[in-house]
Amino acid sequence: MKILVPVKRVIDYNVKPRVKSDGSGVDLANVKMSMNPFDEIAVEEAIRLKEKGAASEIVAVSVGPAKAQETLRTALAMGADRAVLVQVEDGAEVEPLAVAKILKAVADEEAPGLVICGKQAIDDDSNQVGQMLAALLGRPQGTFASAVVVEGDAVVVTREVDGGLETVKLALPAVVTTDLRLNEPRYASLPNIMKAKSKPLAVKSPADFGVDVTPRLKTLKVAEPPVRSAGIKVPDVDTLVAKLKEMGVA
Amino acid sequence: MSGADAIRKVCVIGAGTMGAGIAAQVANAGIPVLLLDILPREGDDRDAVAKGAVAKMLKTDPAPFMSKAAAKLVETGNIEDHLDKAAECDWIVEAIVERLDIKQALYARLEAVKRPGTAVSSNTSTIPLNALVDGRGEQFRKDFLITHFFNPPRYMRLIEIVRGTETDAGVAGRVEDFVDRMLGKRVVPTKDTPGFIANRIGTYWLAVAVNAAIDQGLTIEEADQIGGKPMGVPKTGIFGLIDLVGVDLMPLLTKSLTSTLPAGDPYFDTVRPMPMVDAMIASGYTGRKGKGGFYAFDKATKTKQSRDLATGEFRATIKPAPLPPGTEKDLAALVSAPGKVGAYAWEVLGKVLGYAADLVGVVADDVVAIDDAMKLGYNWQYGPFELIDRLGPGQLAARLAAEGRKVPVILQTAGERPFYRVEEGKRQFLGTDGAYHDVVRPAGVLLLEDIKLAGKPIIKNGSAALWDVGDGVVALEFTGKMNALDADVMALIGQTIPLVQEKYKALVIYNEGSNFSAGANLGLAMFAVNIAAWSEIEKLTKGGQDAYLALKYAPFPVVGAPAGLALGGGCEVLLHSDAIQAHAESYIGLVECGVGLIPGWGGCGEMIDRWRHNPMLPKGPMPAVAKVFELISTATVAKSAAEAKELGFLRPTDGVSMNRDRLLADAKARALALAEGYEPPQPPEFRLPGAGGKAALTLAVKGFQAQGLATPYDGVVADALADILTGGEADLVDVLTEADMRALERQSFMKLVRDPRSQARVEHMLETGKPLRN
Amino acid sequence: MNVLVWVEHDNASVKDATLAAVTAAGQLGEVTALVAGAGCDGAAAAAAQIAGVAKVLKADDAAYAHALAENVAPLIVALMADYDAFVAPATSHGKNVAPRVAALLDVMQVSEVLSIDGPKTFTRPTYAGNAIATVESSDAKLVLTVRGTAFAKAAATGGSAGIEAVSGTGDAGLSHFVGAEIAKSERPELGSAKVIVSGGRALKDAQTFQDVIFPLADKLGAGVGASRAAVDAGYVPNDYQVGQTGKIVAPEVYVAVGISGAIQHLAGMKDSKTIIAINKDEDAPIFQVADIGLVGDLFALVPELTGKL
Amino acid sequence: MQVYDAPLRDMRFVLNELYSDDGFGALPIHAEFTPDLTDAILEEAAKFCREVLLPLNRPGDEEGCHLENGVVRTPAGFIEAYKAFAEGGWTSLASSPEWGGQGVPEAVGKLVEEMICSANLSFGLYPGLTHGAVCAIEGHASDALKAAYLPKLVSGEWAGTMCLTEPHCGTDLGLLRTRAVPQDDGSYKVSGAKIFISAGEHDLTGNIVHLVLARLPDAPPGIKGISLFLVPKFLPKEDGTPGPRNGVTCAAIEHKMGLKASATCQMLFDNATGWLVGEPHKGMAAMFTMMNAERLSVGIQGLGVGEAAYQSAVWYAKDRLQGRSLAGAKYPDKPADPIIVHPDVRRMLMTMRAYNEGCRALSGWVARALDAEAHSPDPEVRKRASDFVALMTPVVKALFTDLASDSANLAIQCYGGHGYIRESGVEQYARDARITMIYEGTNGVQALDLVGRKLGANMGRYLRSFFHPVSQFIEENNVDGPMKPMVEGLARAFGALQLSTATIAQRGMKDPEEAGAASADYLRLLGLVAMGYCFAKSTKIAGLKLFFGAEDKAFYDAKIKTATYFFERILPQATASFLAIKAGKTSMMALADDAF
Repeated sequence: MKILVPVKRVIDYNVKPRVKSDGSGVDLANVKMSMNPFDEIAVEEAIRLKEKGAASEIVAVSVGPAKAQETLRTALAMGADRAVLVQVEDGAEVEPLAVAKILKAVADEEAPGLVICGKQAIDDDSNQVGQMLAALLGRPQGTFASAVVVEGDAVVVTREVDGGLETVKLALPAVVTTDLRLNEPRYASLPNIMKAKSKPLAVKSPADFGVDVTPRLKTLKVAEPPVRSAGIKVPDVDTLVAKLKEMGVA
Repeated sequence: MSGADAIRKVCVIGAGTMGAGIAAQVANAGIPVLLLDILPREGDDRDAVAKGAVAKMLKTDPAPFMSKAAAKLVETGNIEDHLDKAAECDWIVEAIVERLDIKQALYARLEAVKRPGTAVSSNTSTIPLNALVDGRGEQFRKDFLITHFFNPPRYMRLIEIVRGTETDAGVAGRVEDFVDRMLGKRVVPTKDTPGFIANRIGTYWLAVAVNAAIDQGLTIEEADQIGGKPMGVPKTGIFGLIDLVGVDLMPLLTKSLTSTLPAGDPYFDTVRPMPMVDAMIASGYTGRKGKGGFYAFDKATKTKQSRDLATGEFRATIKPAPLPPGTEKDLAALVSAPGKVGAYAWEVLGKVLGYAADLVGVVADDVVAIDDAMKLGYNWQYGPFELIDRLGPGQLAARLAAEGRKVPVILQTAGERPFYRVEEGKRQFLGTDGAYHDVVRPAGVLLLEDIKLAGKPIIKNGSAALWDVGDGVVALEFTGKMNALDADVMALIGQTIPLVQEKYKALVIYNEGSNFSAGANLGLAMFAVNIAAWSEIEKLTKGGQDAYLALKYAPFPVVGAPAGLALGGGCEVLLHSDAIQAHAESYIGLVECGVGLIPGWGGCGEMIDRWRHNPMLPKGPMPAVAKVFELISTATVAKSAAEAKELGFLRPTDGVSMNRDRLLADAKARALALAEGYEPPQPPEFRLPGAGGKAALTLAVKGFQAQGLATPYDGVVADALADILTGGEADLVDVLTEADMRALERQSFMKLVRDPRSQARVEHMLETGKPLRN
Repeated sequence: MNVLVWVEHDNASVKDATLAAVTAAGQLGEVTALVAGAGCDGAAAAAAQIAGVAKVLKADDAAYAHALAENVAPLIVALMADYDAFVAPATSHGKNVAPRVAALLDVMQVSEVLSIDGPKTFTRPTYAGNAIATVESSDAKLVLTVRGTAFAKAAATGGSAGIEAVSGTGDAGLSHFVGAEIAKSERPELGSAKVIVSGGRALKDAQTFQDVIFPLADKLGAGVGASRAAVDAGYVPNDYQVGQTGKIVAPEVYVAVGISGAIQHLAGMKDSKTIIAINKDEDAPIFQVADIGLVGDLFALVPELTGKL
Repeated sequence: MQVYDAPLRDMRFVLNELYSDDGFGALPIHAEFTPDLTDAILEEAAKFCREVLLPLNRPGDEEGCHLENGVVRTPAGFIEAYKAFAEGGWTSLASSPEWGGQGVPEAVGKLVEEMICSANLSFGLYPGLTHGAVCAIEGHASDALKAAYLPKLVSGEWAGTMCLTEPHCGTDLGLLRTRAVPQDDGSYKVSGAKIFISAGEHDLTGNIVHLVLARLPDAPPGIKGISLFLVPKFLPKEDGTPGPRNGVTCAAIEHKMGLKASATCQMLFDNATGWLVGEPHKGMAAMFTMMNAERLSVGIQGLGVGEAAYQSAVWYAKDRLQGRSLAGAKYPDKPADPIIVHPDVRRMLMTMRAYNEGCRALSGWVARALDAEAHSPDPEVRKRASDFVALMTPVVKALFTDLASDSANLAIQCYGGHGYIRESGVEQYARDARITMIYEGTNGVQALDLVGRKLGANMGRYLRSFFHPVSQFIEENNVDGPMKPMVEGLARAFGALQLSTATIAQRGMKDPEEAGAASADYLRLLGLVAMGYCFAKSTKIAGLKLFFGAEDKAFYDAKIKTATYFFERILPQATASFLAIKAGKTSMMALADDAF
């Protein structure tokens, strides 16, 4: 079975983003970029499935600027077999819907048995691509996965839902999105980094798949989050309990 | 009348190696010489033998003749037809085969022909004088003496002279003076004893050393190591020296000595059958001249081979283990060192020094004669008695006594006292009478070595010193390693000029090192190059130019007195002298191109200035430039003072001293002569051929490169040289001052010194001593 | 604008998050609540009473029992013919279903809406809340998920909407519900816990720390931390220490019990989303950074709080 | 607290931009190591160091190593970290592909080494010593020994050590006493005591391969009679797996000022079976072949700690609010300004920054030379490169480790009182850095090696490989323009270096003590000029890149500012060293021994 793993090049999770003073967006000039952490977990899961014999080939795909090749090289270095870059010009914002459409076209070509992607990207935090892709493919979706087990022509996915876990069984081919506790991504070994350089990396463009990437949402303004407002005092435990419930914690 | 003037023509009978060599040296001194030998066995040219000898000498290396002109002074002939011509000669030297009967027959015929009072001397090394003159008349006996030269006669400075009981003092005196002044020999008065001094001790020494090596089971490498440098013996060591002299000569010397030495002479104890040596001679292993001797070079494996004393067979040379610390420079430590080293050293030194001590009064009157003979005849660094002083007075005697061996009389006389000492600035030796006597130099001989004992230099620094050599003349001595020239030398020159101007009359540039100066200190220069100190290098270059120009225009005469090598900067200082008094064996040349540089201290300018006044060259600026370009680009070195004149390093008016010991005195005399009404020279001006000239020179170089005679980088160096000699951008019409020429030199020098290929050449020369052909 | 709101329910009552969604939807236009499930009459009835809900659609079918997106999305898409906007709370179910609907409607969804500034203009958090973007949609229809804590809850009573039964395409047969496990997983690790309860020196000793702090943490499914003073005093092992010289944490909620709030401790937890402090000293530095402060004796307050959760 | 994130941007600058024209030329064998590959390697290494090694650094220092009946227990987490390190292929980084290595160039390998040393110096020693053993075996052992040991050492499955020092001899190895008795089967029985053996015993690998210096029965005295032997902890069985225990035991582990997580053992060899490596009595020769790479590695250890100290100090300087800026409050909204606003704190930070960037640039140059020396197709380049390595190795080792200790102390100073408290983690850097000035040849020995052996060798040929590029750079850039003041500063310091070199060469020939007296100052002077040259070159490149509109302006702008700080505030030390050298040995040697 072939597994398709979409990956995205985002700001490094260690870097504290700074909003530009003109409110046009976040300052990305010479900021350290890396693979979206949830996507690393997706690549790791694919490789473990391959190591267990449940999968035969892993194809990493990314929709992004030329520099996204570095992210795909990382995926190859972790153990992916092939990579496809759907290249857009630098700085272009491609919305989840457009990404989902491109991935659908790629999936039609690659016909993977399983698509594993990160539940959300830590830059736009949209958490939509996996679900949209499943819809466009008319295939089942297993979101926020904390466990994935392939059984014959189906996959059993344990999902993290508010307040606990839920398990569903999806008919393959299917789309799974990963959550934090699914696995602990491995470090790319030096020999694999060296081999990654020679693994195939095809470069395509959205036009190759006939997908129109013009954005539907226009960003009017980007602002700093409101500064921590002064705390409030609660008179008693009951008020506190109410507050906790409100936050969905209790 | 000194001998130099009294002997105006010489006859040499016997055109063997020694006879021909002696004749050549006489010719080198500019004295016509008649060389006679026997008739050839066949062939119709009756003078073939003598002629053949002269022809052979023109091709031998090292050359017996100092210049082609000298060869023309040798008239050849044979003893049958031309013996009567001996009458025209003022001195007759007999150098025929060592056969008493043949010699006596010749003398008899000579007696009839020669003029009374004409000296006759024999070069015999083995036959006693009385035997030679047996049967001759009284006049002949008065005119007869022994003049024992050493091989090769041009270069070996020792001559052992034996006067017979009846030899006339005047006749002997005239011959001694002639061989001293004209042939450059140091006369050592010798008694009529077998082997005279040098061979008597030398042969005993070699025999003892060989026997001890065999008896104590040393390899020849170990023997040469122990018996070589530490004892002041040339680094070839014992077995190396025998290879040099000729293995086949050894038995001859042994035979002649055993037949003439008095019974009981310790030499007889060394004589033993030498099957290995006989086998070597039989199979043609006679030494360096042949296929090798004790050492040989195996061309196939490109390795040095040594003969194993036990088996007599060749094996690869093994570098002996280093000598114990401290034994290399301290004889006392050497002879008392543990194991093989001490045992061998004592066996050799104990016997040889004892033997020499026994011979004082027997072969010569005093220790100085014996020391001089060994130093000049066998290239020992120290004579036997100097070695005894280094071993420690009384040590030799004490140990001989301790071993129950006879202690020579002179050692007993000396007791704890050294054989040499310095008293009130005078060098003294211990006589057989037990008293110290001054070491007397031959009349007119002046040595810096003696002056130094008398006092301190006027001024001195790390690389040079200034000495008062009397009569208002001072001598500038190079004292650095290999007399190399560096900033200190230039600084001292700077101090010297005002000082001489104020208190003295003239300056002589002179030193008694084995070489006058090999030029600039390449090591220091390379270090400056390696740390990119370009401004320092430029300063040193200009500093040298200015110092030499200061000498040239100093308000007093400057006389250069070179001996041995005078290369590069060493040659340039001579070119700036008002006059040069050169020792005959001076090897002068501008060799900078060999290390990828050009003469930077004024050599180019001076050479052009010399050659353009040379009448033999056609008019116009180009011929002189071409000649100088050829001399410098090929780093030509004159092989004698005479040839230096032919090449223009010496002026026609410059003087040549045949005897090294007289060089300082001659130079001083020349300087004083110039001092009267001295006027510094006028700065020359130059009209140079410019770009056209350069093109011609470049074409010539291309030609050499095409023939494979010049390497690619030679072209670059030659190009930089051509820039100077042709005036660079200046065209024909411009007049260049001397300062312009010096500037051109500096410009080309700096360009080359910055080039990595020049740096590689300098480095290669420093590391290997051989030029790099890149 | 006609707005269809997705109701989260347990067949009997409506979850709080939906009340906030209703408030948000109300700002866009007339609100119709969709209750889908199996045996969800009770939930439909509850939905009908929510103030501001004009109409309730009920889709009662075994296929919708667990709100499987593969089955629910076609239902919603079909209904959306009559509506201009679909609003779902940003819960795990809302986030699971809404994007599938948006894709089928070829609409670019706006996630985690914090405020509605215009008919098609919304603000939403990006870069983990470090940058708030105001976006305007150019799509004909709207699909939104809204963050519960950003809107007031509509009153659960006071409404009396009519309930209309609707039906969809039923079970797509793609996904099959296997089971759920709502029980607590064991204590989450400090580094990745969503909620952390930390105790300070005031906890007197290890046993008291055990008795007071751990029960509260279990109730909240929270990780347990401690101040350096507590660790040095041996109340808990070293790796519990939160602070500059221990672990750096940034959970959703950080409850500091009996912790004064030394600068070194603040350095370790100042990035938490919400900080709650319980301390008897009202001037303790912890209160300067706490969002919610409760002054008093922790030995009384904490057991009471644990009891009431 | 201990903060470290590999300075990848500066590392890429040194690797890809600073030495594109250093005259060593391209190395065909390294053609595949293009920037995109080396960036990937550096990034992955940085990630591993930050996430696996750094967290173990302070706990490792606190826990230290423990010896229990002959078995040394490394601190918690080290076994897992080492396993991940080996499986990641990082032990095989610089080894040759022939034995399973990755053949990564030194220019990249040394940057990875720096990261490891920054994150966890103690940990770094374990693979570091193994690499040393690999080099010695690769260079001198028999094919049989190579086949038996190299694959497992390169893969990190087994570890290696270098057993040189003995209780009575460290610097002067001529006094060595360990004995090796030949057996008829070709092996040897090795007996003796060794001390200060890093990673002598530990629980990280299945076997430990000791390279031991010892004397054969017929060995000549002193340094010329020492041979090298391979003595494994477990004698390998036929199938290569560890067999019976050999006569090698760890008698004790040293209680050290720093490097606590690195077991430094006293080893006892009791008739242990070993095999000869290389020729009899040629043991020291085997040591010399890898000495240059090892000494550069110790320099890198210093640089690594210096960088970690610097980053930890910067973090604190931005976080710690204390007092107001002399130029008026810079953060009025905060209760006090962060101490980074204070000039003296900046002085300390800028000094550390300049030391680190200067050393990194210089180590990049030496690493390239190490590559060129080994792999350049052109013999002339190989010669020049090996001259340069020979000259700069003592400078790199001593200069980097001296500056690292200075930086670690400055970092503590930035932390003020907290710096002295163990929990801040900064004082560990000072304790760890201190050893690097001592082992692998004390810095005093390095200075003597520079002045005594390297300065005068072949009339100063070694010097040419450094002096000529610098002199050429000064001549080419001493033109009007932004570079002028910097180039003039460099020219002044370079002139002082030239004069000192000539002075020492002259005086040293007559009196070796003169050279000895000047050695430390001369090494510092040469190091400062070398760093100055690197900074000047960096400034020129940065200026050009800014002029042509590079995208990461901030990096180049910062580089120029750091270089300017170096030229104005650090390079002047060169004059002090020059004056000290000029003064000669007199005052240093005047006082009689017993007057002390």
